[in-house]
Amino acid sequence: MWAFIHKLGSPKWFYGISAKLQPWFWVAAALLIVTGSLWGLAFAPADYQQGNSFRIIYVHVPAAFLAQSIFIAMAVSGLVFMVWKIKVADMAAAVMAPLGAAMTFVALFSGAVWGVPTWGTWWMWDARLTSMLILLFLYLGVIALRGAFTSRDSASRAASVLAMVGVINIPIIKYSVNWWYTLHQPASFTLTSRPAMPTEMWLPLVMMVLGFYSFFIALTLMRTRSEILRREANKRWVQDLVKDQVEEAR
Amino acid sequence: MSLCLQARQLACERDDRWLFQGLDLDIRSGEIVRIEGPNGSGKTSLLKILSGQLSDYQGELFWNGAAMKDVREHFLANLLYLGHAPGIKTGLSPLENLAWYQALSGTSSNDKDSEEQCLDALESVGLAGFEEVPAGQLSAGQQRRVALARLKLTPRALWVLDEPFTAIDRHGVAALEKQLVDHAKAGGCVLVTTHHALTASPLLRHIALG
Amino acid sequence: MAFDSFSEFIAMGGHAPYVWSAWGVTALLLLASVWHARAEQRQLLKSLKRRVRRENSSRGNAQ
Amino acid sequence: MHSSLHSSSQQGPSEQGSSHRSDISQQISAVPLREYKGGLLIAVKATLVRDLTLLLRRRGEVLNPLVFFALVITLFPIAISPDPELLAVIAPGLLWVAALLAALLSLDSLFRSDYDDGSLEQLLLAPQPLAALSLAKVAVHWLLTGLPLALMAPILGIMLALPAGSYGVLALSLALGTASLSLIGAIGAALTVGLARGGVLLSLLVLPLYIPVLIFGAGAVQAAILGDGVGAHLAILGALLAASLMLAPWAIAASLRISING
Repeated sequence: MWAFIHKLGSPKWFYGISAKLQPWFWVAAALLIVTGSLWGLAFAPADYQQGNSFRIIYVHVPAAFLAQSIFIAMAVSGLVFMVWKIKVADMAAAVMAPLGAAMTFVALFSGAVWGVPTWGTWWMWDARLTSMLILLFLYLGVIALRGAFTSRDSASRAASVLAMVGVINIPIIKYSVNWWYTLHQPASFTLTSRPAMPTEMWLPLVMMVLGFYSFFIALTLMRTRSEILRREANKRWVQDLVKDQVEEAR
Repeated sequence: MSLCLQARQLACERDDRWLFQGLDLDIRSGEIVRIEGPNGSGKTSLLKILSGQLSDYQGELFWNGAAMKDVREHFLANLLYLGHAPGIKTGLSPLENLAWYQALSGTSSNDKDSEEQCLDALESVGLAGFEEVPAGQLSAGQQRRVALARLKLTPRALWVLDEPFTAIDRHGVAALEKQLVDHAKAGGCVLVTTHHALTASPLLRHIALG
Repeated sequence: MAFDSFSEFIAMGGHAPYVWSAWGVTALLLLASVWHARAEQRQLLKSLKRRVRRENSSRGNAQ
Repeated sequence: MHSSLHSSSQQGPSEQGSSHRSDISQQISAVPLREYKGGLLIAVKATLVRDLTLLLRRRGEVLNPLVFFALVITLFPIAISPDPELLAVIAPGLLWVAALLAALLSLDSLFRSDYDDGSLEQLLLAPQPLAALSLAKVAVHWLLTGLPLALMAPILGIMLALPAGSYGVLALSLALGTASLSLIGAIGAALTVGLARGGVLLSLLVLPLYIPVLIFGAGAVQAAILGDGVGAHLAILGALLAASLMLAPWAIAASLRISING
């Protein structure tokens, strides 16, 4: 177990294994997202209440899932980095944050746009949207904190601590916002909770969710590889690797 | 009962730059160890590692033969560290400043004895008569002396001093140097960085970085 | 197929602006992040290779 | 417990380099090593006394958040309307938001001066657990910021035509809530203390984490106005405080260690 963790922690090993894994996730992401999109946009039946505006669900829900999952992944990476001092975990956490913020923004934007035909307004202090907005601020905080330190080692630790504090707070925030919302808007219509969606409606949704997750993994692997090269540029193995590539090019 | 702080294959990397690597150290009772090196060679980082403040290092630290992480409390109870900044609150009087340090070392700040000890310590660094003056009204050198009064106030075996001679006048420097030698002679141990030339002594040892 | 013609598909039953803008922004952000990751990787490798070549040539001069 | 340390233990590295000192080692007697005696209560009490003394000598720092609180509350009737009925509706929220911002304002200085003059380093080197010592500092912050804000809020409530019957709940919810705010905020203050311009960043980090406290705090006052039971709100505020009390000190300690080496 211990040896495995440290092997996983070696940037060189990770660089090699991620090169093998990466294509599979890209293919899975492309297949799932393209099929899910076509199905969701063109073939799934329109909602009896909301009509075709319901098709926004196929981007809103996967983005919202990912927004929350990425924050958890970031906090777990931070924990792994702090406890076992595995630098790859921190590199992954660093590249996850902007994607998480982007996904939170997508969830917010699609939610707001969806609100126009549904509620007749661009913004509604709906529990789900409000939680998303707070999550966006949490992401921005982590990114800003990481950027504020001159020493990268300190930045990594500080961002890890903040991500862990944030992840403990996310369920509390969600719970309290839900509570607040039901208090002020009793029994109102929420965007995505609906009884018994027919199969041809939820199956593309599942595909989109899985596709978004594959995309997240693929992109994180790719950007972590870049981050490894950037941080380990002075290490022997990186220089040998680059030398080999230069030789091949001749 | 002698003390001994050991480091094995100590290495410190800050932002992909090795400050030092493969450092082996044995620091024992009766020694004054001076860490030397140019600016930015990691003197302060080494002192921070050896005083248990910085955990971001590779290698092993041993305190009296036991791994540092197992005996951290015992180590800290025998350590006195003075950093670049004197750690003196300008809003408090020298007496109040020392009382807080005394309480951190586990002695009550209320009883009469401990106040007496604080007064003695301040007198020994030439600050008699300044006990109740807000430290903000003292000069930089006087504030440094308040910090140095802790050397007498809380007897600790291991002193780790980062540039202790800063802002001290010539008379004070001589007294401090004598204090370091006396401490080593009494079986204590001093770890010091300084730009000031220390008088040669059989107890003095140099470690060069960078 | 939920639509009878392509123009109906584009119109989205009158909800076109909402559906297409939400999907558009999502697609844009996904593609932009891929593009950014690729550009980042290329630029990094380019600068690393340039460094290796420079070291090679300087070593060649010295010999 | 530590007695085994003094005999040369086998797990330590081999004895070397001692021969060159054998000539002087005969002259020196050994300085006694001290055992760690604990003394946590003494250290915590001394830290409380020290921080209270320091802040009470600089009264401006204690008064500024209170003046800020009053000022912000004055701005709202001017900006919105002097109509007492309208003000009464928004008063609970206004009072809570203004108090929260006032508490936030004073957070940046929580560790700043200790960081600047080097006493934070010394605090980290105390043999006592850092979490407990930083908790003492946070307690002083609440005592001189949160508690006065809570006591002052009812007076400002009168000016906002806050309905009768909710004044006690306002003060109580603020007293409970600001304690959580001090604890959570101290994490942010500890993370940003090493940064030259950490003030704005601090609010960005901390404000999202304040939202649950704000919801239940302002909710308690509103429930009191509506005549509903406030027990649930206050209980949740208490639960939030208990959770912060358990978790925040560790996060503060970890953050301080990061900042001191930044």
